Amino acid sequence: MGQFDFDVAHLLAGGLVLISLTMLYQDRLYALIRVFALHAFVLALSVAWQAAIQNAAHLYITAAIALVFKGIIIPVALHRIMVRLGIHREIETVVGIGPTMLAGIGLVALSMVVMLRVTAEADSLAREDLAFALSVVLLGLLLMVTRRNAVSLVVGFMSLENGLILAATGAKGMPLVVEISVAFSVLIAFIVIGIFLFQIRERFDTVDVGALDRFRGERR
Amino acid sequence: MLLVLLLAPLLTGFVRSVKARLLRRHGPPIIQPYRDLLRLLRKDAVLAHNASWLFRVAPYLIFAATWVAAALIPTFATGLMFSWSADLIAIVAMLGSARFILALAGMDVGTSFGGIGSSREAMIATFSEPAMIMIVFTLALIAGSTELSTVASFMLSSAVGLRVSLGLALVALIMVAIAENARIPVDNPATHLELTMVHEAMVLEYSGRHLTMIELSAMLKLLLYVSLIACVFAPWGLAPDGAGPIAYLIGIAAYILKLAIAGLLLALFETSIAKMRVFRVPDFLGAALMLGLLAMLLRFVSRSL
Amino acid sequence: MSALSFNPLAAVLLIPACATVLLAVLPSYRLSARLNVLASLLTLLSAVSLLVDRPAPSQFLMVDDLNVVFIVLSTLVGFTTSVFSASYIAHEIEIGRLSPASLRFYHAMYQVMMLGMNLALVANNIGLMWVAIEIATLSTVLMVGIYRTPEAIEAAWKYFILGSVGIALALFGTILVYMAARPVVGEGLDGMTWTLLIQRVALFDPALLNVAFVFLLLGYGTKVGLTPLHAWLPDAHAEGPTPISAVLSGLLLNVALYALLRFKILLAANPGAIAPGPLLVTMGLTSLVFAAFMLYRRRDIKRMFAYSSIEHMGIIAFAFGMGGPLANFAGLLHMTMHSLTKSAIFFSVGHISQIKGTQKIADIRGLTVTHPVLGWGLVLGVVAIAGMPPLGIFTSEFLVVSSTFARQPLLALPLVLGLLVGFGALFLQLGAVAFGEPLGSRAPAKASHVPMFAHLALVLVAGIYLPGPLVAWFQHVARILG
Amino acid sequence: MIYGVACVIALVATVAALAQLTGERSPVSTIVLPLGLPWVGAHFRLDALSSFFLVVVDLGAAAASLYAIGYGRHEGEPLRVLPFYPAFLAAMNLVVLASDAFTFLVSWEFMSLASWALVMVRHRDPDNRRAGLIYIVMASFGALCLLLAFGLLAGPEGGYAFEAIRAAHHAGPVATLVLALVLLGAGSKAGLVPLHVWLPLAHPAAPSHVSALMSGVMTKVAVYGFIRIAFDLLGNPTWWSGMVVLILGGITAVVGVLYALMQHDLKRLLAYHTVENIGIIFIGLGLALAFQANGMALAAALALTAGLFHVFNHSLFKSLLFFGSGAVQTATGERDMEHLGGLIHGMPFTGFAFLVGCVAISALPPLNGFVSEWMTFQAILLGPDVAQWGLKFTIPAVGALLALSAALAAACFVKAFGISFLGRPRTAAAERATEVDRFSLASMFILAGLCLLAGILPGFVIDALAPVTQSLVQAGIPVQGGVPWLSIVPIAASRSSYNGLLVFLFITASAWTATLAIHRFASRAVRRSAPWDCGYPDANPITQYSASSFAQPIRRIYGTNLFRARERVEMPPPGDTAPAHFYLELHDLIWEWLYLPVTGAVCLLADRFNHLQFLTIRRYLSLVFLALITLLLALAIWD
Repeated sequence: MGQFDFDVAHLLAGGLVLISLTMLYQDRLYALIRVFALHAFVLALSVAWQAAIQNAAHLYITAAIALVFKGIIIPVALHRIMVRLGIHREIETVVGIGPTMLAGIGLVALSMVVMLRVTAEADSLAREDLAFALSVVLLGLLLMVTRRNAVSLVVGFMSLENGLILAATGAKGMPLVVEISVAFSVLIAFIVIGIFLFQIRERFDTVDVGALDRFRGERR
Repeated sequence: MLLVLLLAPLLTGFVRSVKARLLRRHGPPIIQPYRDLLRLLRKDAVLAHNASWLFRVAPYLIFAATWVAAALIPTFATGLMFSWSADLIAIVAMLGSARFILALAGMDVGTSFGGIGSSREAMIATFSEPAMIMIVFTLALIAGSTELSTVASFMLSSAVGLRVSLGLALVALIMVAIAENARIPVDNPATHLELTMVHEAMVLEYSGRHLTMIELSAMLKLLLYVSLIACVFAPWGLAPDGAGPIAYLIGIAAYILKLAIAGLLLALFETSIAKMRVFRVPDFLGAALMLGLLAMLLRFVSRSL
Repeated sequence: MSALSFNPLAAVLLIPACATVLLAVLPSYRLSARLNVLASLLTLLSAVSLLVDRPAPSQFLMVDDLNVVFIVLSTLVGFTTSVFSASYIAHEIEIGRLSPASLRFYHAMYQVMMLGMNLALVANNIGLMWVAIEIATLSTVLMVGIYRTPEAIEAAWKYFILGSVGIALALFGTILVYMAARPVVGEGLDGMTWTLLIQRVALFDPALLNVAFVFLLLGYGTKVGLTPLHAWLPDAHAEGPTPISAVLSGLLLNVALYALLRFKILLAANPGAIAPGPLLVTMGLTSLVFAAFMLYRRRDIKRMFAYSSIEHMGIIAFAFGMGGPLANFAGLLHMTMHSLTKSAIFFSVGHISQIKGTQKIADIRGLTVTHPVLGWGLVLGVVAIAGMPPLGIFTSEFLVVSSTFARQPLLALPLVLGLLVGFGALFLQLGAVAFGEPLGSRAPAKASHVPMFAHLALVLVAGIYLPGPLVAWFQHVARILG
Repeated sequence: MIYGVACVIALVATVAALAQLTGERSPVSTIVLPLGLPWVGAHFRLDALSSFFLVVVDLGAAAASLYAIGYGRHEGEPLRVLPFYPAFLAAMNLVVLASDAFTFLVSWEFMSLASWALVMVRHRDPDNRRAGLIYIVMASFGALCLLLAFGLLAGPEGGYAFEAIRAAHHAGPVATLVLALVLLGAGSKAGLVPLHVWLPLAHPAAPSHVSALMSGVMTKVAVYGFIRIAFDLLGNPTWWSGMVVLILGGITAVVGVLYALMQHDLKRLLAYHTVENIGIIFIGLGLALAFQANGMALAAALALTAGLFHVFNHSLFKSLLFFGSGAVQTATGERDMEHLGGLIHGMPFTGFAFLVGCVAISALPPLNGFVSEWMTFQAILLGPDVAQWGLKFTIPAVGALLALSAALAAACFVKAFGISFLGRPRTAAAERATEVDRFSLASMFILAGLCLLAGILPGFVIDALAPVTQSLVQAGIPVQGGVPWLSIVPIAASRSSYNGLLVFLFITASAWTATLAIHRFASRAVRRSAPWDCGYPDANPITQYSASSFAQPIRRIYGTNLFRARERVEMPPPGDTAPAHFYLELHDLIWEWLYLPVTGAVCLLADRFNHLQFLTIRRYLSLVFLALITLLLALAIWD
């Protein structure tokens, strides 16, 4: 693998981390979705690049899924849901943007520390790629736990999943990648449908315990 | 055995008469208790309507237990024939049996007096019995035996010097004896004032021949304690095992003398002190218990005290 | 099938697959309930035949000593649950809580779930295993939400979200394992084939394996229900149909645990990697103690037993974490016993809550008076789950506690504390439910008692007498587990 | 029917065990069944100790079954008793026979479980349910302690068979820990203070024949567990272990009897007395440990014999007393002594048997309770020969406690018998009481007869115990069979001896003599009249001395601190006709200081943790996230 191949892959993976951080920074749902579309787009590019340098044609399918499904369909669907449900555009963050960003940077550092310990036996692309993928996964999780509403939950989950795809494609010769990405797409579709069908927005995400009791059948 | 039976009322009579003399009264003759007992024997027994069989059996059992216990204490000679059949602990326990039955009998009719007497008796017993056991332990540790004959002969021997623990045990034993025999200051054998009675309250319902038995056992008990003290702490004159008739005669004389002295002292003590409240009794007996315990502890940790 | 030579391994997978299709098509719920039972029975039979005739491992599928235990156990519980489910569902139809259409869906999903679990167990490929567990999870999610009540949907949703995150983490761990294996085993499917991995694992990069294990522990641990990843479990148990609660506790948790064990073996065989034991021990103890305390304040009877499942999963994880022949043996035994007992309890609880029309503990009283058979069945089940002899769980707890105390006295203290606290809670609630002045409906139970008592009888027998071959086999597996 | 069969089986087992204990055959027989833990098997072993306890267990079981043939007819829900009763009996037998840790614990726990089911028979009463809960939790606590002890004894390799444990050498901290755990485990089952709390709740809750078994027999099985582990398996006791056991025993004896004095529930009073007697037994065992540590084999044998003899005795009279209380309950439907009284008229035979039991348990000669206590005293008197100062102080102090508890026990049984059987009936039910069926009576009289026999012929029992002490402390006290007049001589004739037979004969003879003499010479007339009433006739039996008024002096003296007893009297002003009130406040300090904090802590933690049930999905995800970060951080820092 040439130095150039490595650089491009590196750049794209790094870009994904950056976009993940940007998503953390967003405080409006529309903007969040747009940034997410960008995230998916960069992922598609990255996967396609991997397909090219690994000569693995099936990875192009994954790239296409990422581009079409996550880059276009889901954002549009989410947009519709927001309009339909009238979710306020502001995102209720649990902690402020600043601390979240700091935490995000900390997570990136953590994933670097954890991954770079891996002996150089694994080729450097895999190493760095994994470090970035781990960062994306962790940032996705962070996004999920710091936002209160269902749409950002989905977005967080998808960015987490993007990290997984990044890792999977970076692992050379990994089988079943396409199947996995399809499976995940189904999963996400389920979530979106769930939100849509059951009108889940903030209903279960309230700190009013009394309201929760009604649903859990557990009287205090 | 018969000796103690005959002597017991005499001792009681003696104490009563000495007490009367000390109070400058004329007092009954010494043999008055015999007359009382005989008179009681002749009278009908009056039973409460709801007295049970236990009530009627109890006097005999109490008498028997006390009698056997008294008979097991060497009076004028060591080496009684059956002294090995029960040691000091067993004697104490036999008195306990007698008290147990007496207390039950007191409750049988279901009057408040009986209950009050039994309840107080039981309370007193919870102190006097352990104290007694402690004293027994002290003696047993000194003499190396709980057999009374052995203890007595050991006391006779020259191996015993003056010992702190013995002194403590003696004081404790006297205190217990006073309490057990319902003497002043714990109880007043002559009173019939309900609120202060202990022993008399229990036997309030008895009459006739039953009362004879009860009175007789009370007298026996007094004799028992006096002989016990005499035998352990003043064993002089006790005839050794298998000695000749002269030794026995000396023994008997010494014994009667000892009884007389004890009776005198008891009467003196009783006239010079007032009865205490029932709830002071635990303090009194608690002191006895502590003395006994102290005596035993001293023996445990050191062989010379 | 008959034309070909009979292949039990394929049968274990194909029977549920075919049954799914059939059940999805058949409209009559009576017929489909029977078919469900039949399919489960056939699966069980072919699983049992695996004991005798074991096919050689292929690239995707394999049967070894470890998973054959799990397969037989899960098909057995699957079969008995389907019997129970037939009578349970009949009642649900009667009172109109379920429509025939959703029932068709239910039966189909039941077989999908069986397929997923069996596939996960026999998979020789860690990727395939992941996919299979995913299938099993998704099908149970759908069944948990089948009542369409807000509570049920909320439970399903929570299960779904937490499950998905768990799945994602597990996948990341799987990818990392592949990355670690690739330089040694080679690219492609080989890098995920279990039989090849375990042969060469000593050469893998330990640091990568460590990270992988963390992700796998959290990922599959979510499915196992280890604290603090347990949140979905109580609600999913409480709100779904009771047969599903039974299979969740009796099977799905085991399957996830099986996955964890596979990776634990992998890690244990690599000298440079961290010992996975302490992690399992920590999480096991946390789950045990936490769930034990949670048992006290439960108002819903099914949720309470769900917490009890967490507690027992904690014990099992602890046992496997301790390692050593005794503790591993105990862990395996405990897992088996727990599956049988807990599903028996759910069978009983299912009928009880149907009769009483409520799952609230406060509304159920004096069961042994009104419904002696069900009530005493429940008592027996709780006695068993609390670890009283002569039932099987006592044996395993005996081994776990005594072997732990001899090796690590300090670890035994929280273990014993948790056991005792949980014990107290179980008997506290049992005393209220099974005894006292009866409350609620006294209608006679139209229940199938056979599955419950069959399970309890097995547990009882195991508590007194463990057959020699079984023991030898468990011991062998315990040695594999290291 | 079931009871009849159980009775016959238990009798056969008794005879067999007795034969094994006294017979000429080889003293130990072993059998290994392929049950239980597969690589260990279920070991069963019948040695002298097991045989002795088998006799105790099966004798009690036979008596209880005989009693239950009659008593069981009054059972409201027999199906809740019948299945568990034989299981309970079987479990107790198995505990005594088991010879590996697993079988032992299985039987032990099964015993708890079966008895729990029996406690729950009267489940409609919330108090009984609470009793059952406390019982089973304490039982489980005890079993877990024993489990830990066995874990230590067996070692990491899992040598669970008792042979293997005996063969291994245990010393130092392991032995210490094992002993502490055994004390907790067996002690909680036996009812050592402060682990006794379940006992007075659970024993009375069960049907009376089961209460008798639980009190009279099951606690003995716990004592067996202690002896088996502390003497047999562990061996080589240290002197302070003896001291700890002694102190616990002494405290248990006194506290148990004081609690008993405060009760007015007949069965609960009996249950607290079990606590006291367990204390006495443990005093004997503690002495044996202390003497053994000092190499005084003969003294150890004496102390152990005393303890074991008391085990036997207590099983007899406690069963008898529980049967009596069961008969009272059958006849009147009451357990509360304040509602009884005068039963001796309606139930003379029960009254007599109960009286024998009372005398026996109060350690009064010539019955059996006295003999074993006497032997304990004799053992205490050997105390000055021990070397350690701690023991030198402890032994006499415990002796004082023992004496105190004996005296208190006598007071307590005066109260128990006097209030329930004597006096005038306090309620209509007590007045109507009639004698119970003949099976129950037969059972009670057999036990009463055995109490008397064991009291007047103790030598035979002691000789039967010789092989037990021989095997445990390698010494036996001299053979008593050859001593003239059947008296017992523990150490030497000059030191101490006791002859129950002669004492009995003497007392009987003198009582007869007195009776004959009196009846010959004195007036034999009997007149019935009203009791002396001070001139205030009261027809109301409520004005009698009641159970709590009987205990009042003792309560004032001992209870002011131990129970924080407070009395308050409210007298209406003169002229007011309102009734006066008497308030009594008793606190169970052990419960309040030891158990309430524990339950409070559990509740508090349960409440705290319970918040976790009501979190949102996001928060649950945060938990997952935090766990992940923690693990990754740990990974990053590790290495």
